[in-house]
Amino acid sequence: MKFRRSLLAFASALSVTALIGAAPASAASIKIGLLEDISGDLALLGKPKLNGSQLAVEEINKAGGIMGRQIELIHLDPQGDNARYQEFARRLVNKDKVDVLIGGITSASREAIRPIMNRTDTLYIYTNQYEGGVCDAGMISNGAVPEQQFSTMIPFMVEKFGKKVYVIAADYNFGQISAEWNRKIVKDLGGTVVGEEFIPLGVSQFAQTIQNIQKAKPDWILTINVGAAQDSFFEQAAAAKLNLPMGSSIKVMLGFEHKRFAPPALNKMHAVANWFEEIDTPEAEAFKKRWHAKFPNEMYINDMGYNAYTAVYQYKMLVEAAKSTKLADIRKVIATGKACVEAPEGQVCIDPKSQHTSHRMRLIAVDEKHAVKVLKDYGVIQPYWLSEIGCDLTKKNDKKQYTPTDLPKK
Amino acid sequence: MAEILQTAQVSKTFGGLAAVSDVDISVNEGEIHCLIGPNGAGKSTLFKLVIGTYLPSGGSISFRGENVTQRRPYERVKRGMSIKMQTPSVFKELPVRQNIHIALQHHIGRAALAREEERLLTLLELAPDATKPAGALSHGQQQWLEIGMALALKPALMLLDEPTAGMSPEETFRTGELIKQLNADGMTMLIVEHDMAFVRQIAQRVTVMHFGKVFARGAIGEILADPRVAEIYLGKTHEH
Amino acid sequence: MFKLLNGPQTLGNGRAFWICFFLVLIIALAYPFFADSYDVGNFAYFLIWVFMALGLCLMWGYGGMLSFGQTFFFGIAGYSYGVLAINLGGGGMTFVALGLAILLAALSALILGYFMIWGRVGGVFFGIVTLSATLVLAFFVGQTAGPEWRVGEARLNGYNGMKGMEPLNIPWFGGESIYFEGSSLYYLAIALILLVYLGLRVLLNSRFGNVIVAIREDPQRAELLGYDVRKYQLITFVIGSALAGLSGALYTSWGQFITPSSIGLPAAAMPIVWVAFSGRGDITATLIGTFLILVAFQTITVHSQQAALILMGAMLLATVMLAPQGFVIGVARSIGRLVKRRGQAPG
Amino acid sequence: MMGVINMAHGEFIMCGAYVTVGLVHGGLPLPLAQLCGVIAAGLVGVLVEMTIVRRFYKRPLDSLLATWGLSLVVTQGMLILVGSSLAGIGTPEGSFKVGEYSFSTYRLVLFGGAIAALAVIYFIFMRTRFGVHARATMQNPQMAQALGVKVGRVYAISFGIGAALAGFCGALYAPTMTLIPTMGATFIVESFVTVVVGGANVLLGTAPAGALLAIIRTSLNAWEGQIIGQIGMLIAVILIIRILPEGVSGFLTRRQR
Repeated sequence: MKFRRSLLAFASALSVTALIGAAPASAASIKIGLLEDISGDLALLGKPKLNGSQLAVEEINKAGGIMGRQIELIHLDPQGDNARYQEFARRLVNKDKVDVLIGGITSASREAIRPIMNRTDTLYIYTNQYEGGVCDAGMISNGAVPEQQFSTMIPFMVEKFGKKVYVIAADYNFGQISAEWNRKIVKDLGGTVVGEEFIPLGVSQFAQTIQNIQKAKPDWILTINVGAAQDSFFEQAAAAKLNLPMGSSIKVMLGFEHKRFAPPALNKMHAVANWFEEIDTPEAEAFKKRWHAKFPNEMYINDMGYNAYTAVYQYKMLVEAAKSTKLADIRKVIATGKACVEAPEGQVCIDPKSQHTSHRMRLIAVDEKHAVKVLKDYGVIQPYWLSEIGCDLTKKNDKKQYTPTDLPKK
Repeated sequence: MAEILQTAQVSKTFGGLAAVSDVDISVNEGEIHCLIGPNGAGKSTLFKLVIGTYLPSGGSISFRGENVTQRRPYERVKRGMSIKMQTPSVFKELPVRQNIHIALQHHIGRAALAREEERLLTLLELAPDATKPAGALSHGQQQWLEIGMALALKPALMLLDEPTAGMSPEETFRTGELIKQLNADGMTMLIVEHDMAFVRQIAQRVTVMHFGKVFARGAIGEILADPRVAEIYLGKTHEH
Repeated sequence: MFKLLNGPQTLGNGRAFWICFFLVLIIALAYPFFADSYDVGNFAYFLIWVFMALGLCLMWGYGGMLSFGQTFFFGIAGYSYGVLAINLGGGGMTFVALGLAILLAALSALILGYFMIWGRVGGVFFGIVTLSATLVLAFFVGQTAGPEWRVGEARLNGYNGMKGMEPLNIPWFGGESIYFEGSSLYYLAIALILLVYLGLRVLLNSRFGNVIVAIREDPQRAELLGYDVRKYQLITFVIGSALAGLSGALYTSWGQFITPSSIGLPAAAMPIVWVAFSGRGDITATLIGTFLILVAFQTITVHSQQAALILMGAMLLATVMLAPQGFVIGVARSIGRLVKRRGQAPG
Repeated sequence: MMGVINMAHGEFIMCGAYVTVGLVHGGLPLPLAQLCGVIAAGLVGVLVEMTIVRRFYKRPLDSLLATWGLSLVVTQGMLILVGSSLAGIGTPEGSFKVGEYSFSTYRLVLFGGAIAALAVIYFIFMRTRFGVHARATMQNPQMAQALGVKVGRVYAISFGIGAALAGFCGALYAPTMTLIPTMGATFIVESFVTVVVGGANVLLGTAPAGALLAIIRTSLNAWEGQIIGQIGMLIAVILIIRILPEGVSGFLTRRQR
């Protein structure tokens, strides 16, 4: 009986989505195309992103839309498959003729989308914190980047815990480039990387790694392991009483490991973030209340979901200032350097040279009961690295991704 | 008469067991040569050595004057051997006609192929069943089909391993007549057989194997008259 | 030559079949004139994958060799196309890159195939070895993120994928280039499909086709009819794998992008799913079925959000349980039966 | 073992783990919850055998498709019904030291669990009436049927035991891992490969093969890092297939003769 009812519900849900899909979009609406995984391995992270976008769209539409035009959100689920990202990016741009494309989780999905967007004049907004370095005029990045996260956290860790660091990183571009950043910063501080271990995605057994760490005797560990399988490291390390301080650019505010694991697995974890649910400013509190009212089952509002929310407001600001949805007009607004919005974390602005976003960064630490404390407030930090190495999108569109060991040719 | 096939001290051991040891046989062009002997005498093993699915542990095999000891089976077939295995092995899921076709296409051009196909199907009395999958034929028919496939290769020497196994007496007799007819048209044949009545029907020369060795050889009359042969067959050959 | 288009190895030999065939072809050729340009490009994209399925159908359905490694050759050709197109420069050289990429895929098939077939690897193990090969390649490419992994100008770029190659294009009069995207890619794909499909029909109904089905049925018997089984198996494997290579190179050209996830596990299982769903016994069924399943999966994913994977799974389950020879062959057989019954009714 | 390639095996692991964690959240003590997890996985296994797998004996490739379809349905179904992740339950306390390394006590439990499972399997298949029936059925179903063995039931129970083992694995690992619906997939390559290398016999094949591969992999991990470990393992598989076509069990049984 119950089964049947859920089948019915399922069928009606199907027909509703079909109806929505078929409903003619009013000529006046602004179409936002959204690509977020809500199936597959990354559904855990994709769902809050979808929720964030939906919340922002609902709020803006209630308040009268963008320049009086309602927003129509078209979401497709690429199921974590890069080929699907490409298919759907094309579909959204060419068939649904969206005005802006938002989304993508992994760097690979972003790189899958970029070549397609480069052949159109539609804006693309990437809403994750990532390894940094993309210099592309067609893309805005609104997540935090290494100069906002590593250049703040690593000096703190070195000063507080010591100069010997051990790195465990996911063995793909994000982990490897993040490790490059760490190497450079630690070296500048006079510290040493006593061990670096790259772990293939999907690995979930860490006995050997834990022994290696014990042998190397580091002062602290940089954990940039990725994905649910690799997160098993924390419980296994806690069970082996490793008990070392840890730092990361993705733990706590992104993966909310302190909510998913039983204490004290995440004890002594440190991270620098533009958003985490424990921020308690009035703006943040109001935002959290709205979110939980709409999505009461959400375990944690992570920074990705928050960024996805903010991205829609940033887009609204850009279109209203440009009085146009055309990429060229929007880029004129960005070039003024005054493309700012008041977000729940505080004011965020888009940097004209790199089209990345400034953030107010805070250093947080997790205690043995998994409570999160703010240890330090860095204030607003600009995304300065790309412009330092010579990326200037106001003059030249490189369409490339740079890393500390792969700099633009002078 | 020219020898078409000759084995010289061919042996095959499995583990420590000698299945065939130091066997010399020769087959003359144009004859029907029967290989007989009790179960386990090594007849089928010898056949596999001749066609090449086993490589001998010692000795050599020559065919049409060429040493083929180390040749792979398909190379021996290309040089003019063909075989019908002990248990019928036809392409069970393919139609009867295609079975013949696959064997024929080897050396016959497209133009003549259809005619030859019909001729063989008629000869083998399989024409009415030509579109059936080979696996649907009766056991006896499958044997005939396999003989037909071996024949389709236009071989210089046909090796038939128990061509009448599982056949009714009537089918066995007709198979014997078919073999005699083919021989009359010039085909050389080496045949392993149990059924002594059948051997008597067709054989010209006979080699008897026992415990992996050649036990006796000679014209069919001599062999049948040899009391030692009768002995190893435990009286089986004493017909009246 | 044309006689060989029909024969025992392919379904659909009657006049009715060829009339349908030409009708479908005409509709396909006319399609871009009345369809949305996006849909045309999307169809072209589906067609790109069909080559890989046809190759697998040849190896598995006809030759009895289940290769789990179509993505291995897909990846080799896909990455080769990228590396070559970047290094040779764009323009007409992209077609040289396409040709060389397929050649490289065929060459690696020759080596891997030689190793397996001469090593008497058969049955399930054939699948396992090819699967291992494709996984090894995926792991290997996945860890090439560093700048040291470059071939000439082309960076492999690890898990994030290689990009920056030009799509297939030829210089045209007046300095303009024709880029194979959208409808021009569609026509290129249709032309290639036509070529490959008819070519495979001829191949399968020829001497060669007879031999490979014979080998599938009973390799020993085939050898005893005088065929060098290993050689025929190797040729089949190389042709099938080269077709996967064609898919790979076209895919890279289509998206100007390729990642190791096109080589790794879920991707490696897809061709098998398509071919098994369609009916591995026949190339026409594989052609139609693969196209249909690609369209269906995409449509489901677009319209049903989170339920998509459930629907796809249920579809697979239902197919294997209700139509064991494959969906398309099952449907074709029942149509055939229906037509026959009609034909007999008056008589 | 039964001519079926089960792509949904990982989902039994997930089943065991989810039931365990769910019950611990519901207030049950861990060992009891683990037992329930094993039983649940076993029962689901029997159910799956009777409704789906039963039709696919001797059609291994179709079984691959069917179970893959099943795995998609189950994984995504769990995602929708239960959500994208379950909160963890923490690894039981306790650790011990060997030289300068400290290990979690729970690892010993894992090790002991694996040995115990092998012992139970050995007992069931070698010492019970059911075991005799099962082995007879695997070797020659027609003959077993003729001798009065209820072949269908034997298959269902054997499959259920396989599923229960997977569930056991999930239940044991549950406290040390993040639970997500796709967790089964992380095991699939390894278990697939282990079975292939091992050959048809669980005790003589799979266990030594598992040990062999684990040794190859761990030593390569320690030596050159995880990626080489993974590649090395796959290359070892290719070589083993080349050298021992019947798998490790074929090799060992030949030795015995």
